[in-house]
Amino acid sequence: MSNQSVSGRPPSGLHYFLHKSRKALKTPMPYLAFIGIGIWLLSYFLLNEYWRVSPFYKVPGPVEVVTEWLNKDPIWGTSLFTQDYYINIWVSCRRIFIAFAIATGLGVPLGLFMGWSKKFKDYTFPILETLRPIPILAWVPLAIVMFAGFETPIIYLATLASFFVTALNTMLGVESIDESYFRAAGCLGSKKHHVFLNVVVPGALPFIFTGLQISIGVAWFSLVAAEMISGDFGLGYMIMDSFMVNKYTTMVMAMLTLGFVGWITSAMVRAAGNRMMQWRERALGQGGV
Amino acid sequence: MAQSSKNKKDGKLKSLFTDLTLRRGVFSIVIFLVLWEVGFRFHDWFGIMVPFIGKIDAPSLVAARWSEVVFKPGYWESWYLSFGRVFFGFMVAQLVGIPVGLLMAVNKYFRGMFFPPFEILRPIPPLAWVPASIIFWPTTELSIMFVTFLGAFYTIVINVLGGARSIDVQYLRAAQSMGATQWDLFRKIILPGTLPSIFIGAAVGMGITWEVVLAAEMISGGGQQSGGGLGFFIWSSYMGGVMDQVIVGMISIGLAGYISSSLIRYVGYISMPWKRMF
Amino acid sequence: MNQPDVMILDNVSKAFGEDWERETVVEKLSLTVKRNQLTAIVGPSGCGKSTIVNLLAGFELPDEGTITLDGKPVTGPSKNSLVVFQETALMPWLTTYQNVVFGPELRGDMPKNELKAAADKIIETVGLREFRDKYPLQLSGGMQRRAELARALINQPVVMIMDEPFRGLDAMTRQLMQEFYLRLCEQESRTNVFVTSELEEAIILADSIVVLSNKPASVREVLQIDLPRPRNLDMLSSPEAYEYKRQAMEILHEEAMKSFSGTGTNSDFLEAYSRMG
Amino acid sequence: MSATAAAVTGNGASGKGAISIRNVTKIYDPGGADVLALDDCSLEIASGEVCMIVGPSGCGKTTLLNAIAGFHSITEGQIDLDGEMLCGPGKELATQGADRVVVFQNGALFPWKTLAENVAYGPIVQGIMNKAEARDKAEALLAEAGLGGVADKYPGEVSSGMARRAEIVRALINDPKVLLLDEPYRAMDALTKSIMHESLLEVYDRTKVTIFFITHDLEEAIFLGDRVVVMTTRPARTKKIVDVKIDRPRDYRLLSSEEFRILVQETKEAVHEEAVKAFEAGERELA
Repeated sequence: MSNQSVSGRPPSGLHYFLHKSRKALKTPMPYLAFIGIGIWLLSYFLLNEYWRVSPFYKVPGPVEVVTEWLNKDPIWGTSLFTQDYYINIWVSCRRIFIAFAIATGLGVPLGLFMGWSKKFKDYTFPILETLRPIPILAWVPLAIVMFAGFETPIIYLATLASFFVTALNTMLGVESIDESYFRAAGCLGSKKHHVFLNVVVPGALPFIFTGLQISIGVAWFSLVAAEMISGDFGLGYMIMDSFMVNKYTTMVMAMLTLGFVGWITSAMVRAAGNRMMQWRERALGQGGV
Repeated sequence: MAQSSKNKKDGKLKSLFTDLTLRRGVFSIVIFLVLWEVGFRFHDWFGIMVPFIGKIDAPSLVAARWSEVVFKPGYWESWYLSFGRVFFGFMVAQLVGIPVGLLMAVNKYFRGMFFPPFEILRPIPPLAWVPASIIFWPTTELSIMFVTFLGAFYTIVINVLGGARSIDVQYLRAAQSMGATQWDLFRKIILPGTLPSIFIGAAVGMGITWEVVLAAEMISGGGQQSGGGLGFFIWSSYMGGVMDQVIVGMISIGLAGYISSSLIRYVGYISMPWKRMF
Repeated sequence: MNQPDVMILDNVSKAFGEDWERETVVEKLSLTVKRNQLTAIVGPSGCGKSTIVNLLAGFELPDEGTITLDGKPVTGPSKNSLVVFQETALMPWLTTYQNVVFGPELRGDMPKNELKAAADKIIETVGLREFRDKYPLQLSGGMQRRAELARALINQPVVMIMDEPFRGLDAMTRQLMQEFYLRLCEQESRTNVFVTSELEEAIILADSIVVLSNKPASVREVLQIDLPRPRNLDMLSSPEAYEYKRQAMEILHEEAMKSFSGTGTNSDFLEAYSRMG
Repeated sequence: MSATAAAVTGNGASGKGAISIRNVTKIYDPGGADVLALDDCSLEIASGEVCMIVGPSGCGKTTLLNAIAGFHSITEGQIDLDGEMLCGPGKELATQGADRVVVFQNGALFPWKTLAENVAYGPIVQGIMNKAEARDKAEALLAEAGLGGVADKYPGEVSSGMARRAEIVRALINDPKVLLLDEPYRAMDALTKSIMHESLLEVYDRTKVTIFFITHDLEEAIFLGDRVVVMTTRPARTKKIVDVKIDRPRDYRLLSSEEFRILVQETKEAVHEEAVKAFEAGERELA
């Protein structure tokens, strides 16, 4: 598109990055972001640790949290240098991974078939729709009764949450595929399984990944709740536990860690999506569809 | 003549078809309930325990319990309390979230300053805030409402911001060339143009609000002090070992969520007449 | 106020993009728009026509050169140069009537009852009386375009800029719209700039046709169209019209070819052309 | 018999792809209200003919195409291809097959496959070629159509004109008896269109495949066709059939020639009349 009146060559790699950053530094945006975060931290600090305004001083202040976090010999027993910090992260991540894998493994095929076959949808969708409005947390007692131990109920809850989202989005994804692709596949001589593999699956991918993005979010949401209510180990448990024994600094640490880890996982899902949908990436890069 | 008879035949086929979808749905739900009932009774009848389902009280028991519970004022009080919390948290989130979202959309300095901290805090699930807000707020009631507010707030801001920024620039240009001032643009283009996104955000936010209220009630109200609400209803039934009542609570809260999102859809429907096609 | 040249573009240039891929879209473009005439601007799609529209309407300012409207430089959007957009820009949340009165109501430059009468009259003119209280989504494509015309007309702009207004309509609705627009233009004389990529549309509507070169856009040729008025669509199949069409077509094809000279075969030309579009 | 033989050898010569449409009627039933889309429509298309169907939008021409392709059933009548029944009494819906390939209005190249993968798709799923063979053939055909340089691009990365030509290549690789085109150039501007036309004519001159082309643009129809069939507005019937006796190969200069002008003038009236009817019906429907 832009192969005319080009002056000079497009820079690449590091040069491109440097150019972009130089350009960005000319706009007020990075400074504003800096100021915004600064204001937020400063007011937190002032209200909390400097002036000690009520009720702000009741929660631990930024300096306190950061020093504890980086402390080799933490006052409340948990920091970047202690083992149980990582155990909690690991346990939560493992649960998320299992739940997300099960939910995707069940939800995507179910959604694909619901979107593809009207008959199948007629039979399964009503059950899904009846169960869906029930908040995931309402399942907690049932999950405890149905499954023994700590681990299974927690994973079950996280799975349930992301399963609904994934299945529904996948179904919508299949339904969103333009009829003409099915027709084109038909008149090129496809059998049913060709249509499924070459039209239904790739066509639904954008929706599936939108669904997975949301799904990993709700998985974390439910996991934290479940861990808070009935868990041992995990970041949600860490929050609840340190709250119970008045280790408020550890609690804030756990909250921030949770935010960070959650952000990483959803970035991973996004990256996976972009990799699997090259055709979309490249078309967008062209300013095309 | 031939035409009209064909007419009738096709019309019938059509209604049969729509009925088919309905009938299949009803059929599968009935099957679902029957399987559940049989699964629970299996142990009594044949002496074999069905895993998972066997432990969950059968629909008949649930129905019986429900018909009892509806006459207890405590049940309806739970409804009332939960609705109150949801409504309050949701309303505050709307009142704060919509202006913040709009301000971020129209003023790039405001956006540049406040969007980054907003994005840093957003990945923390609202429930993780429960203990912190219990410490912070003087009463449990306030802390539940705060967490509820937080749950809906992020969704609303993101939707309003996205909605306002995706308004077609042609509307702005058309209005500008007809002499619109900045204030006119905001009032006559950005506000109505964002309305659909506001309602989408509200519907999603409402769902999250219910989740959060329920969890907060189970975590905080379930323990000591205040309490009440459908979450507490479920939790205390569970603690008391009344499993059928737990399921009554679950269904009730599903219903409550459904009712509130229908309400939002209805308000959206009447306030956006241009979205009604024909 | 009454000089014949309403709008004058003098050596206008405009470029977009990052330094290393900065692309000149309009280059040294000079043209004049005559009062009470319909000036059509024709060029292949993607040649920079939309940028020209944005410049005329004041949505963008030129990098170089000047644009004047009635002797005053264009510094931003104003009601004196209104655009009827390519894809409809009727506010979806307003009814036809509300859309039409949008501009005057904003400016408050017309008494209420006068405005109402004027709006109703203009809605009647474009044949939308029955659709006065419908929302844009409830109108057909052709009706939407007419409603948008009405919205522009009521503001009595000095110049009305039509940015491929009938694009996307099917060929037949399009013809009907062209007929309608012809009648409208011939009833009251207005100054019009009509941007299009369809030659026939330009020939039947315009007093003069400005044929653009490929990107970067500049004026290649100005054709005076001397078909008698009132016109009708049948004139398109007259020998004169065919002669105009042949001339313009010749230039456009040559223009397209020229930018790919050296590529040789027909297929290569096709490829290069398609990539450009 | 000879028709099938030709299809197997795939030499693209005439003698295959004759369509016979006899008394076809189609009644749609959206929401219980019957809509008569096709009313007793008959048409014979010779093999190797370029048959252009012109009519206002929504008039039911696409219904006819869908019936031939096997996307929709017909209510009455019969459609034959080379003497074999596609659909008719006892078989309301034609079987979809690669002997009748459609090029769609908005383009239906799979956006998730590159142009070469798109073109290779047909032979692979039909089991005619293995992946490598199909790929080679696809690249050769794309190169022949001037698309060699973009064979590995996704449809979203190329212009609509290129995508549409790749779609025609995707159809031709199957050596179809009939090419069905459903207003493929609708959204393009006049100049791009005229270039697409020349490209399609070039393809036709090479393959002599039967073309069934739906459009509402009369000039397009006359420029491309051997025969132009003007349809009435809904329900669609054949209103007028015009033979276009202009020599091939044709190029864009034809558009401003005298014989072309006269043909347009002769046909215009019929088309315009139907357009006005359709337009008024549309306005009435909305009111």
